[in-house]
Amino acid sequence: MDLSTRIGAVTLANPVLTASGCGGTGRELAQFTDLARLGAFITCSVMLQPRAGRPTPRLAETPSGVLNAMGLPGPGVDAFLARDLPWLAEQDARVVVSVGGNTLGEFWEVARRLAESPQASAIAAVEVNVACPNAEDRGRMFAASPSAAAEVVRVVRGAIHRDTPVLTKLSPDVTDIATIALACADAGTTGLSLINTMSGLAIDQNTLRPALTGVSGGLSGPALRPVALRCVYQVHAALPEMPIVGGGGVATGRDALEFVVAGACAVSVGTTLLHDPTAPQRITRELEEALAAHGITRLADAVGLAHRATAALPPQIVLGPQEPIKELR
Amino acid sequence: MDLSTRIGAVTLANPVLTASGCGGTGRELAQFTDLARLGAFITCSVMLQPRAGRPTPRLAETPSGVLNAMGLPGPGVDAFLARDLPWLAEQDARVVVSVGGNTLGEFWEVARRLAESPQASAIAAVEVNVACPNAEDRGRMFAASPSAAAEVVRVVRGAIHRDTPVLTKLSPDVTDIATIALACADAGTTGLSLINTMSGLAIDQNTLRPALTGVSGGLSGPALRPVALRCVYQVHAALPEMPIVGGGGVATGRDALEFVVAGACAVSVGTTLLHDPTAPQRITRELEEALAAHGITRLADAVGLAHRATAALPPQIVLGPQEPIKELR
Amino acid sequence: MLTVRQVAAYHAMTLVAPAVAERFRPGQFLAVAVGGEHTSLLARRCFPVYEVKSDYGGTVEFVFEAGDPGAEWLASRRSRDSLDVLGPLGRPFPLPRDPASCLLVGGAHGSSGLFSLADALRRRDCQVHFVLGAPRAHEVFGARSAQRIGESATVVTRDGSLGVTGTIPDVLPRVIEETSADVVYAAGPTALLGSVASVSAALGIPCQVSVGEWLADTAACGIGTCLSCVLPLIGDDGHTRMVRACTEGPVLRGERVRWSDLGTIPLDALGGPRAPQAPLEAAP
Amino acid sequence: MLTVRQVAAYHAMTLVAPAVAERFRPGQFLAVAVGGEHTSLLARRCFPVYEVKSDYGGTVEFVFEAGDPGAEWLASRRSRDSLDVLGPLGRPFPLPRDPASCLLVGGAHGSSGLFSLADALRRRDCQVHFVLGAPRAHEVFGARSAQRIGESATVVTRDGSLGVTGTIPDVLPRVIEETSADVVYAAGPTALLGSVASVSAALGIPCQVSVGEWLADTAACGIGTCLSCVLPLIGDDGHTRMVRACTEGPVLRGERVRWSDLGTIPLDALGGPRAPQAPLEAAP
Ligand SMILES: Cc1cc2nc3c(=O)[nH]c(=O)nc-3n(C[C@H](O)[C@H](O)[C@H](O)COP(=O)(O)OP(=O)(O)OC[C@H]3O[C@@H](n4cnc5c(N)ncnc54)[C@H](O)[C@@H]3O)c2cc1C
Ligand SMILES: Cc1cc2nc3c(=O)[nH]c(=O)nc-3n(C[C@H](O)[C@H](O)[C@H](O)COP(=O)(O)OP(=O)(O)OC[C@H]3O[C@@H](n4cnc5c(N)ncnc54)[C@H](O)[C@@H]3O)c2cc1C
Ligand SMILES: Cc1cc2nc3c(=O)[nH]c(=O)nc-3n(C[C@H](O)[C@H](O)[C@H](O)COP(=O)(O)O)c2cc1C
Ligand SMILES: Cc1cc2nc3c(=O)[nH]c(=O)nc-3n(C[C@H](O)[C@H](O)[C@H](O)COP(=O)(O)O)c2cc1C
Ligand code: FES
Ligand code: FES
Repeated sequence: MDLSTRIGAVTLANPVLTASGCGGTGRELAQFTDLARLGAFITCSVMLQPRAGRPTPRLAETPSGVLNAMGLPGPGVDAFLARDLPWLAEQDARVVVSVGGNTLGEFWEVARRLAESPQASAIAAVEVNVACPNAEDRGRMFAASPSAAAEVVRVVRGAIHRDTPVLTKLSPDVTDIATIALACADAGTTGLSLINTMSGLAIDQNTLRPALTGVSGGLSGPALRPVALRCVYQVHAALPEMPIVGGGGVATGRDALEFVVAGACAVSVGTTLLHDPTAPQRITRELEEALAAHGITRLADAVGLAHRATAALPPQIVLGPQEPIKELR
Repeated sequence: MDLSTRIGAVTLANPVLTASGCGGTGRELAQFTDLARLGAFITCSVMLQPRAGRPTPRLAETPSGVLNAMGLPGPGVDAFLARDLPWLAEQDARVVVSVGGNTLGEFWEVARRLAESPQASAIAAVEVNVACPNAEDRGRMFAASPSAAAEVVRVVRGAIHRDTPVLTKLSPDVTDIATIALACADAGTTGLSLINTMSGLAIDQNTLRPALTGVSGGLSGPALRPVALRCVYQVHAALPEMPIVGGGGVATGRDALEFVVAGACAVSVGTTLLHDPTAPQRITRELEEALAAHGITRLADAVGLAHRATAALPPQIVLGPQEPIKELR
Repeated sequence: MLTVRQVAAYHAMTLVAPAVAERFRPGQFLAVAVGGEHTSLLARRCFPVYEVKSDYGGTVEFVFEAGDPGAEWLASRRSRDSLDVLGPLGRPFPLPRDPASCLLVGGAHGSSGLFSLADALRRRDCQVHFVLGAPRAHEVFGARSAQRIGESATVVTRDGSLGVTGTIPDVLPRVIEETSADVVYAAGPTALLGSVASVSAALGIPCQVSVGEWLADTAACGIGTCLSCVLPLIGDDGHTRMVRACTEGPVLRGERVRWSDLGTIPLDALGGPRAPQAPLEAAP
Repeated sequence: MLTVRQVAAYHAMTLVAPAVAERFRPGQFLAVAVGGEHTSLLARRCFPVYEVKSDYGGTVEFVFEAGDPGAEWLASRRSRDSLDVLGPLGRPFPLPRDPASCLLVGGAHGSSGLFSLADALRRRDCQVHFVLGAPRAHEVFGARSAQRIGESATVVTRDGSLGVTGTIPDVLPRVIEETSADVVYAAGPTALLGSVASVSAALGIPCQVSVGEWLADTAACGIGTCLSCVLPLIGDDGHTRMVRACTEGPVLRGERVRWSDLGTIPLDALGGPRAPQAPLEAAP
């Protein structure tokens, strides 16, 4: 079984990645999952400065999902480069660094420090979290507008070494995700990461107030899966050559296969790690089994299969003349 | 306990409604739930012509939700007026008629026939399903654009008797639902119904093709609840006086209370009816208990409570000076 | 819940459910919620009833196949667990007014829905014959009971591991002739039902089919509200309507189902793209 | 799973889990998945371990309160059900190097986490004294065991239905004095821990607290990846950091926790709005 997958100039040994913000620094997960055997480890979104994030409660449980409003906590790019990236590199993990920012300038500065760091060679790819709020546009997220998202892509693309793939991670909270995807493609993104969380709210039954200090939060987990699959399907239809990392509620190898046939060449596992930190290995094995059960020997052959007419076509509206049915009694 | 609630000129005895398309014609549900004891029964979206809908499979199960792409099946407005509405009226059910259309003209014609029917007096309110695809705009749903949604509201409002409340039912699949809500308010809607389903996709594991003949479908059920609550909270914040029927994954009285405190004056129960057709009575009873447990005796007092500072405030970022903590060792 | 036991390739679950047992008529089904109180699986699973008994005030048994997560959850229940079940639901098998020779045709565990019918027919002094089939021996359900109860019982497996080698449609014309069947009742996989219906129709014999597999694959509510389980059926007026397998069925007149149009909306169906646009009165 | 039984107002669940039992050190906790295979509840629930035993290769017992849907699901498990559990997790109670007089303070079922600590302390020839409290008698956990094991055991209930009338902080200074406590260990509701920490600090006695309730209310993964369970803690360098209750805790030095700032980000915390913007090296 050939599970390898390509994103721009980079080839990953398998398509199962950990989603940004869900694998900690890697140290915590490493007790349960061999990081070297992941397709890649996507880091928490790295911001310019250290950030404590929002006060608790910043995570709430919802049916088949969780809501989070963490506030992008993290040590900042310098500490990340000094402490976390070298450790990940030592584990032989392929590292995708997620970058965040509240202004275009912040995105640029983070990307520049990554590119200029002595650790830069340990970075397999960069993921751009455009779901960050834009401080220069009253906190509206960059991902809500094609032009704002594209600007971020241009800035990061310009700062990062040209061989390093740039993945842009889009938000589903838009009227038409394909338009945003097209704008990011024009701006030079190597691939897309679909999708970030979806805006939601939970109420605390005791206080009858929003459960999260952030009031609204991002919904993730299996609840979100149908929406994520739709986004991947829709964007793959619009941009068939664009590498897509699909994710949102991946919990099993069958889920991963669904993302692949919808158009993803890799998948990310996020919320499932909170529930089952050993999941990546299991998902990789199950994906391999599911592909084999369909007689597929190369992952690449399965990418986008749901868009192609196959032998086993689902029922369609019959448009030809009908076989006449006689009334027998 | 006073559970009554007002939408424009109409008062409902309690706030628990069945969601459009989830209670059949009423006849099926009546075996399990006393329709006369519902806040109101919302009908399937009534279209101008009889429609068979889409071929099966048109419903698929997803984690804590279902996806449907029914294709708005129904007997058409004339048969509805001849057969279904009189039957509902006979059961003493308060009836909210959901109207759909693929063009502005169709919306107008359906609304006109309702208003001019001898049965018009049996209509407590009209709900406008603007999530219908607009045949005159390449199938983009009316609800995706403030102006298109507002046009539908104007057309239906103009055709319906002025004392009959018009509820406009919005889709969450937009970048900013508050903008759409404001446009509908300007167009004269009496209230809003929040939310319709969210676009999603499921893959059939056997064929590796989209599970639904409609390719994508609408996600409903508890999976959607955080998104629905966020929409209600957001729109209530923008339009505090606007009556809102909140729904999306309501399964218990606690869920109903969450919608109420987020800003809804009534709730609709949809997917839960598929799972538990006796749910409305239970939810009404549980809501009553939950209100009582919070010492609330009038439903109206709970509407929007989550927006107001209460005694039991959730933790906030402390902005005042900190009590100095001495290092003791 | 009383017991769940393995029967051949299937599981048989017995529930204490007096209200269901009391009102049950052969051909009806149950709609079962799966996954427990905190389940993420919202569609009810629909299963034809195998048997009702008067023990414990009234018990109901049904037979199912593991495979989907919901069925696997059911298979792992233990005695004293409780289940959320609606039933009995749907249109039962119509019974002949006068004694008649009845041929009961069951594919795979579809046959489980035929034994209560056999009892009812025998109480009306009907002759009951069985044809049971499945790909392999262990997928045949109820061969021994059929042999015990039936005037005759023909078993067919594709690989010959039990009874005749072949498929049910291969042997059907011969068995209809040998048993002088006045009416055919069939239950099981949809493709089989289509064949049985067309063989019966060709021989001019009334045929009632129970679309159990269709219900298993498409039903979500079981009570007629969700419109997920529709199939095209020709009404008394000759017009085709999309009807609900759970409510207008699961038992349908075989020749009225437009078998080759399943999974489509026939163009001439009421509300279809080329159908008369005026509403027709409801007819089954 | 071996058993679940009702103990006073709580449930105690025993699991066969040799790998957990073997590595367990007092103060550590379990992260339990709830709702079964098709669950819609994704956050793990975290419970301090009450007791490990060597029966059946190694068993682990923990005590919990029903209330949220996940805990209620746990309470309804039956023997032979299996559970998905991670553990032992988190920082254990540090033990005194030399024999000392130890005061163990438990609120509500928080005391369940103290009995394995008591055993370990007694093996090191420490004196063990208990103070247990709760609003009402049936909410006190382990009073009898404490009386059996401890050199002394003071029980406090708000309504006086068991032991002294009052709250733990009321009696604490007196008990610390009477027992000549060298160190205080506390577990239970967060508000209680804050009081115990400040009384101990005022008397200059080291105090280790296990933030069980905080973990129950905020933890989702239990292993340190989700950052949901953070609280402000003063590090060795005097700077405040948001640390994870599940990983840097659940046992923390009482005087290091910024009790009055729980549920906030103190302005001067690392990464807070008014904190030094340069990254500091990690210190607990
Ligand atoms: C709304 C809804 C949503 C669902 N969603 C899912 C889902 O997301 N994932 C999932 O895995 N399953 C789902 N199921 C169940 C699903 O439709 C199938 O029933 C299930 O997957 C079993 O698949 P299968 O291939 O094993 O069986 P099927 O394809 O149903 O049948 C396998 C064989 O068994 C025989 N058979 C089946 N039923 C009968 C019968 N009643 N009588 C006689 N023979 C029969 C036939 O010979 C058939 O060839 C859903 C069901 C419903 C109603
Ligand atoms: C991520 C996450 C999401 C959750 N989501 C939900 C949800 O959606 N709905 C829901 O109902 N619950 C949820 N829970 C559980 C929830 O946080 C509470 O634990 C639960 O609701 C119990 O509430 P309670 O009021 O009964 O107990 P609490 O408020 O936790 O405590 C009640 C009393 O019990 C005592 N007590 C509690 N814990 C301890 C302890 N460890 N030691 C000693 N005394 C203690 C205290 O005296 C306290 O006053 C979630 C938990 C997590 C981790
Ligand atoms: C606790 C938590 C923290 C997250 N942090 C980040 C983040 O820092 N950057 C980011 O791009 N996405 C973040 N996400 C989103 C995930 O990477 C992922 O896109 C989303 O959760 C959907 O996938 P899932 O359902 O597999 O979790 C976070 C999600 C969770 C649950
Ligand atoms: C099977 C099904 C059919 C539906 N049909 C309609 C419809 O005809 N018109 C409409 O406005 N909404 C329709 N809806 C959407 C529901 O009314 C409701 O807005 C949505 O499902 C979210 O609520 P719920 O989670 O309680 O189901 C339908 C939903 C389902 C599941
Ligand atoms: S299963 Fe819902 S209508 Fe038949
Ligand atoms: S519970 Fe997830 S980090 Fe502590």
